[in-house]
Amino acid sequence: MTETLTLAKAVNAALADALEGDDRVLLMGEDIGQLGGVFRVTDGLQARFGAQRVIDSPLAESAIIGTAIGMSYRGFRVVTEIQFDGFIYPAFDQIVAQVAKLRYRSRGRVSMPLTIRVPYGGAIGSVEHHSESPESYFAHTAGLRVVTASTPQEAYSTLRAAIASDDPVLFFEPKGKYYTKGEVDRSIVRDLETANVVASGRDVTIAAYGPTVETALRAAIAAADEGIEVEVIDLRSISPLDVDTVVESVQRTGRLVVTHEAPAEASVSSELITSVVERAFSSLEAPPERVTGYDTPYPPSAVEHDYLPSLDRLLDAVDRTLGRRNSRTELDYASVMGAAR
Amino acid sequence: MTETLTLAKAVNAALADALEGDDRVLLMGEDIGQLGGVFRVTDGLQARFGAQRVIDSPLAESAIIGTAIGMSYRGFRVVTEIQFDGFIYPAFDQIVAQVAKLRYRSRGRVSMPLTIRVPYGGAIGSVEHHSESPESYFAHTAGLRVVTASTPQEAYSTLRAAIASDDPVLFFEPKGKYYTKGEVDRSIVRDLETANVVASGRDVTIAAYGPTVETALRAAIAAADEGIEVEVIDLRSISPLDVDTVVESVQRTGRLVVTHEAPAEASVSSELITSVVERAFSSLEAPPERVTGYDTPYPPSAVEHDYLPSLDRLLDAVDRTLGRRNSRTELDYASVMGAAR
Amino acid sequence: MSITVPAPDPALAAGLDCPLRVLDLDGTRLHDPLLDAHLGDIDESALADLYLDMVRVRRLDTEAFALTRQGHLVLWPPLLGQEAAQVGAARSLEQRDWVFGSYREHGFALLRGADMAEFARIWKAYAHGGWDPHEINMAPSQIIIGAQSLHGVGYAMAAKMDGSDEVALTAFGDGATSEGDVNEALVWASAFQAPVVFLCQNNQYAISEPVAVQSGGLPLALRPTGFGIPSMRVDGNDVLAMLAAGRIAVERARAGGGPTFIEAVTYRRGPHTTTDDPKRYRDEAEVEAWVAKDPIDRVERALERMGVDMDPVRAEAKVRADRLAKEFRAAAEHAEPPAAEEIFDNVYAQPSRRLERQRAEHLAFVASLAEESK
Amino acid sequence: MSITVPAPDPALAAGLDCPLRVLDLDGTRLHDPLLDAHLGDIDESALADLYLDMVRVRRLDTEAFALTRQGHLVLWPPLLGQEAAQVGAARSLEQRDWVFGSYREHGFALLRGADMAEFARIWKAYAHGGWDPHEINMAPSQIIIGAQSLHGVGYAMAAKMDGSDEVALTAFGDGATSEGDVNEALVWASAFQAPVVFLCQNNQYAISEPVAVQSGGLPLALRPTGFGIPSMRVDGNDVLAMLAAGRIAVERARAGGGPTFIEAVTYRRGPHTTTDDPKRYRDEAEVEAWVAKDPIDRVERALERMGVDMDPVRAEAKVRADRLAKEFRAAAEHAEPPAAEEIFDNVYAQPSRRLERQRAEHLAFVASLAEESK
Ligand SMILES: Cc1ncc(C[n+]2csc(CCOP(=O)(O)OP(=O)(O)O)c2C)c(N)n1
Ligand SMILES: Cc1ncc(C[n+]2csc(CCOP(=O)(O)OP(=O)(O)O)c2C)c(N)n1
Ligand SMILES: [Mg+2]
Ligand SMILES: [Mg+2]
Repeated sequence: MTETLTLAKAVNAALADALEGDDRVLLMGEDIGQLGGVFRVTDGLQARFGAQRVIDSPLAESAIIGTAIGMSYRGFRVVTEIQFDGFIYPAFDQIVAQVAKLRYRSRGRVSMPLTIRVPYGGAIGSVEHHSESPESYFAHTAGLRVVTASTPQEAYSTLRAAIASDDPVLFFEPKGKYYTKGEVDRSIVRDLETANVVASGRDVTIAAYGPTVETALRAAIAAADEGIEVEVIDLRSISPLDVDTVVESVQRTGRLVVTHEAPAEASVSSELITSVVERAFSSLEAPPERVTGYDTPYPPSAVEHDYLPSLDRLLDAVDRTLGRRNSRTELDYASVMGAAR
Repeated sequence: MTETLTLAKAVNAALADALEGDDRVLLMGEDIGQLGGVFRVTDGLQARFGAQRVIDSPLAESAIIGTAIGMSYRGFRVVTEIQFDGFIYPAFDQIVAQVAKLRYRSRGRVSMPLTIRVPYGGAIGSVEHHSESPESYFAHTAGLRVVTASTPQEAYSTLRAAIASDDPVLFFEPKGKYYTKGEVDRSIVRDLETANVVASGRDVTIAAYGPTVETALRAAIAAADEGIEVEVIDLRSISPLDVDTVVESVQRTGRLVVTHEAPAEASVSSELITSVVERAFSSLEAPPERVTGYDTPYPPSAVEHDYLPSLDRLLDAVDRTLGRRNSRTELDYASVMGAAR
Repeated sequence: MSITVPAPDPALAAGLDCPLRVLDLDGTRLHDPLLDAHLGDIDESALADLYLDMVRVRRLDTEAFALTRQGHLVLWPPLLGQEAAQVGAARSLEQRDWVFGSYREHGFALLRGADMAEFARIWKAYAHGGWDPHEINMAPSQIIIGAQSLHGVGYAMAAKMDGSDEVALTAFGDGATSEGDVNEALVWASAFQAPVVFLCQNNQYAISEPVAVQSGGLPLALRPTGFGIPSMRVDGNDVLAMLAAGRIAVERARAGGGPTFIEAVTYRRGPHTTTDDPKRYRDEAEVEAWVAKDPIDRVERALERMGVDMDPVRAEAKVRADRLAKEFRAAAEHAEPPAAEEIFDNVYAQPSRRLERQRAEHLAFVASLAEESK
Repeated sequence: MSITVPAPDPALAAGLDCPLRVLDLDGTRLHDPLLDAHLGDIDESALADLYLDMVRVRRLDTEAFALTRQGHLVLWPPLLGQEAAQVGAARSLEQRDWVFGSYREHGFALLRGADMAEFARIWKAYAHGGWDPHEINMAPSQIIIGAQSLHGVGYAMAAKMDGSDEVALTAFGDGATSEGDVNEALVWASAFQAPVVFLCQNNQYAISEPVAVQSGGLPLALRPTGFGIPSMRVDGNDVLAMLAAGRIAVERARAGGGPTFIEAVTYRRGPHTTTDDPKRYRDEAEVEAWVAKDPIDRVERALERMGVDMDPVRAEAKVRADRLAKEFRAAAEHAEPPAAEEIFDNVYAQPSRRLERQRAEHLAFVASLAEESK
C-alpha cells in the first residue's frame, strides 16, 4: 500500500512506526514535543507516545548526544534531533570522540544504536547557520554512518533502517525538500550502504545526494534534449560511499560529475572522485568535475542561488566532461588571479 | 645566524620572539605556564613574560577559543594551545562557527588574528585520544588557515607567520617530531600558502606534510637505490593547499602519492588528489595513490605502526604508480570481501 | 583544609524570592534599598528619556515585524515585551563599553547607534552582519545560542589586562543557560574576576519550551551563585530596576569587583520569530497577563504620577518613533542586494589562490549564462 | 511572578565551610549527625573490609606504577592518596548500579570486578577498553575530560524511565568542573531529577594547575547548589565519610529524590601520570602534609582504637594485596598484544565494504613484506 506524503511527513511516519514497533525507541531534542519541531516533522508524536518517549530537551546539543549515549548503555535506541545543521557543532566532541568510537573502544561490547537527525542544506532563504551542509565532517569520522534521502520514500525507508541499525547513524534531512511530495510504501526496506541509479545513461554519470538529486535529474532531462545521456546516481549513503556502483557506472560513461551543497575542500566529493580515480582511472575519459558550494562560509541567502549547485552549473560541468564549449573554455586563470598573488 | 634546535624548542623560540616583538601577543592554554606545557614547548615563557601574557587557563577548550575571540576584538593576538589533537573537539563550534566566520560575517570589519596550536599525530606510543590527526576537519572549514611544519626551521618560521597573520591559523605541531633537531635561522620568513619541494625527482611525486615528510624523504632515498627518482613536496599549508606546486611537479612526473597520518575518507589527500586530477588529468600516467591512516578510529598504539604510513607502505605505493610489482598485484578483492557482503 | 565561603551578602543574590522592582504596575515608585542607591539622578526628564527609548525600540520592532509580514524582511525575532530589559541595561553602559548579544538584541543595537540601513540588511538576508562592531562597540548579533557569552568574558579579560575600566555586557536568553558555553563563561568570569555583566533575559520561553524545561523550575539567578558570581533577579519589565541593576553590575565591574549576573524576568509577547506559531504551545491568557505588565505603560503611569504632562512627551515620542520607522522601512524596502561576487569576499584577510580561482570560475560561469540568454 | 526557592536545608549544601569528616586523623570517631545516620551498620568488621579494599586498591596502584617504570605499561595515572574517596563511594553502590568514570578510577574498576588481565591491556596500549562494561556495570574509562558525566546522567534518566531504582554514579576531577559537559550534566540532572551521583574527586590539581585556577578559590561543592542540586563537601581521605555521603546520595537517588553532588576533598600524591614531573609545580612539603592525612593509616588507627588486633588484619590485607599485585603483574608482563588486523574490527556493527577493502589491502601488504624478507 502506498500513500502520498511530503518528505517531512514521511520522516514523521518513520518515527511514528519506529516508536510504535519498539518501545526502546525514544525521541529527544529541542522543541520536538509540544511544538512538533520547528518544521513540524515530529508533529503529533508527543501527544501520541507521551512526553517520556518524545522528550523536549534543554537547550544543549552536547548534552542531547551525551545523555543519549548513556541511554544507549541501557538499551534504548535514541533518535535525537539537532534543530538545524549549523547547531551540531557544540555536540561535535560527543559525536566524533564518543558515539563514533564506543564500539571500537569497547571492542564490540558497547553498541551505540543512536540516530542523529539533522535537517540540512540551503535554498530556504533563511539567516546564518540555518542552511549548512556539515556532512563531510562526519564522513571523515570513522565509526559513523552518514546517510541522507532525496525523496519521501527514501526518507521513510532509510530512517527506519537507521533506527534499526546497531551502528550510530547521522541522518541528514534535506530541509529544502521537506514539502516535496511523493509516494511512500512503508513496506520497502532499504539498507544503509547502497546507492540507487535513478536515471540511466551512457554519456556522463552524475553522482548526487539529498537535495541535489532532483537538480541532477533535471540536468539529465535537459541534457537529453541535446542528445546527451546522463546517468544519475543517488548516493544515499554519504559514508561509507557505495563506490562500487559509481565505478560500475563510470566504467560505462567514462565521465563523472559529483554534486553536493557542501563546500568542496576535503569533502564528500573529493572523496568520491579520489576513490573513483583510484579504481576506474583507465575508464575515465575526462577529469571528474565537482559542482558544490564554494569554499566560503554559507553566504547571505540573498545570494545563495549563486552559491548552490544549480541546473545550469551542472549542465556546464557535464559540458566540461564532454569537452563541449563551457564557461571555462576561454577562462584565463593567470590574468584574473591578481589578488591572490 | 643559525642555531641547532629541536622542533619543540623552535616552537618555543617562535613564541618567545613573538611575545617579545609585540605586546599584543598573548599565550593561553592548559598547563602552559608554570609547567611549561606537557611537552615543555612553552617552558620558561611564563617566567619570562609573566602570568598575564602566558595564561594558565581553566580546563575548557570551548572557553579557551571563545575568550580568545573576545580578546581579538580588543586587538590582542592570542596564541592558544590545545593540549592534544584529541581534545580539540569541545572547541569545534567556537572554531568553525565563530573563529572561521567572523571576518565573513562582519564583512571584513572584525579580524581574528588567532593562532591555535595543536600538537598532533601518532607514533608516540600513547593512549587513546593522544595521537590523532584532525586537520581534515579544519581543511573543510572555509575561513581557517591550516598549516603544519616538518622541521625546526619550518616550525619556527611558519609559526611566526601564523601569529603575524590577520587570518585565524591552526598550527599543527607534529608531536612525534618534537625532539628532532635541525638548524634554525630566525631571519627566514615564510608565508602560509606555499609548498616546498624538498627533494627533486622526475619519476614520482610524493606530497606529504608534517610528520610524513621525513618518511617521504626516506622513501626517496630508498627508491633512488632502485633507480627511481622521487620528488618530495612538503605541503606546509594543509588549507589552502598549494595545488600549483603539486600540479607543476605532476606535470613532470605523471605520478602522485599523497601521504598523511589522518584517515583517508574525505580528507586532505582526497582533496589534493581531486584537485590535481582536475588540473593535471592529462599529465597523469597512473592513478594517484594514498598512503594514510586507515578509516578506523586511531588504534591502540601497540599496533599504531601498522596503522600509520610507513616507509614500506610508501614504497609500495610508489611501485603501484609505476606499475611495478606491489602488494596488490595479486590481490583479489572479490574473494576477500566476504564479511561486507 | 577549611575554606571559608564569603558570607551570603543579600546583595549578592538579590531577588531570588521575588524579582527586584521599583516601579509598580500602576506606576507607583516602590522603594528598594539596593536599587534606589543607584537611581538618585533619575528625575522626570531622565525617566522620560527612558520612555522615549522604549517607545522607539518598540516601534522599530513592530515596524520590522510588519515589514516581514509584508515580505520585505525574511525573518524577524520580535522583542515585544522586552523593551525595558534591554533599554534599562543598555543605558547602564557607557558607549566605550562593549556588548555581545544574541539575535534579539535590537534594543541594544538601536541605542548604541547601529546604522539602520545596515541593520535592515541582516533581516533581508542581504548580510550576516549589520553594523560596524568597532564603531558602536557591539559584536555582530549571534545566532549560535550562548557562544557570545565567552566572547564577552574574553573581551572583559582583555580590558582588564589593558588596565582599562571598560566593561563588557553579554546578553542571552533563558534557554542559553543550558549550553556549556554559558556555563564555561561563568567559570572563567569567576576565575579571572572579569569585568563582565551577564544579562539573561528570561522571556519565559526558548522557542516553544517554557523555562522550566531548562531549570526544573528554579530561578535562573540561582545558577551564578554556585560559581561565586553575585546575582540579581530583576523585574525585567521595570526599566528603572533594570537600569539600577545594570549600574550596580557595571560599577562593580569597573571598580575591579568582577562579574555580575542579572536575570531579567520578562516575557516574549510575540512569536519566537515571524515563522513561529506560539499558539501551539501557550495560551492567549498567559500573554494577556503579561500585557498588563507592559513596560512602557508602566513608565507612562509613573511619569503621570510625577505630574508630568504626557501629551508633549507622547507627541515627541511619536515623532521620533515615526521618523525611525520611516528610516527603517526605507532601508528595508530600498536596500541594495549584495552582488553575488561578494560570496568570495572577506573569507580571508589575505586572499587565497584557491578561492580566487573559484571566484574567476564563478564569474566566467555567470558571464556564460548572460551570453547564452542573449 | 514570585518563585519560591526551597529553604536552604543544611543537608543540601553540607560541609562548605569545612569538609564533612567522621574519622579524625588520629582515628578518633567524630560525630556528624548527617553522616552518622548512614553508618549504623559499620562495625569493626565492616570497617576492616573497607581497610582491605583500600589496601588492595593502593597495592594495585603502586604495582602498576612500578610496572610502568619498568617498561611493562606505557602510562599510569596513579590514584595514590585517593583510595578512600573511591572505595567509600564505590561501596555505597550496589553492583546493579552503573559507574561512569575517568582514567583514574582504578579503585572503582577493581571493586566492581574488572578483569585484571583485560584492565592491564589498556595501560599497555594494547586496547582502548579494559573490561566488559555490561559485566561490571561500569563504562570504559574516559580520557576526554568530563564527557562521561553526560553519559552517567543519560543512564540515570533511562533507569528512571524504566521505573528501576538503579542509580548511576559519574566520577570526574576538579579540573573537569570547568568543562561545558559537566555543567550541562548538572543542568540535565536537575531538570530531569535524574537518579545520579556526581562524584568530584578534588585532588587539588588538574595536571599542574591548582584547583584555584578553575574555581577562583571557591569550594567546588558550591557549584551544584546554583543548579538546585544538593551537595556535600566531604573529607575525601575519610573512607567512612565518603561511604556515608555516597549512601545519602544513592538513597536519595533510589527514592526518587534526584541528583546529588559530592566533592571529595583529597590529594593526588603522585604525579599526574608517570610522564609528569610534579616538582615543576608543587613543593614536597605540600605532599608531606597530605601524607599525614593518609586515608589508610587513619582507618588502621580507628580500628586499633576500636580494640581490633591489627596484626591478622594487616596480614590478611597483605596476602590479598600480594595476590592481586601478582595477578596484575602477570597480566602486564604476559598480555598478548593485539593482532594488527584488529585495527579493522569493531568499527561498525555491520562491516563496511570500504573498510573490508582496506583490511584486505593491509593484509596483502603485510604478506608482501613477509615475502620480501624471506
Ligand atoms: C546552538 C544552537 N542550538 C539551537 C538553536 C536554535 N534556536 C534558536 S533560538 C532558540 C531558543 C533560544 O531561547 P533563549 O535562549 O531563551 O532566547 P530567546 O529566543 O527566548 O530570546 C533555539 C533553540 C540555535 N540557534 N543555536
Ligand atoms: C577535553 C580534554 N582536555 C584536556 C585533556 C588533557 N588532560 C588530561 S587529564 C587533565 C587534567 C584533569 O584534571 P582533573 O579533572 O582534576 O582530574 P585528575 O587528573 O586530577 O584526576 C587534562 C587537562 C583531556 N584529557 N581532555
Ligand atoms: Mg527565552
Ligand atoms: Mg584533579
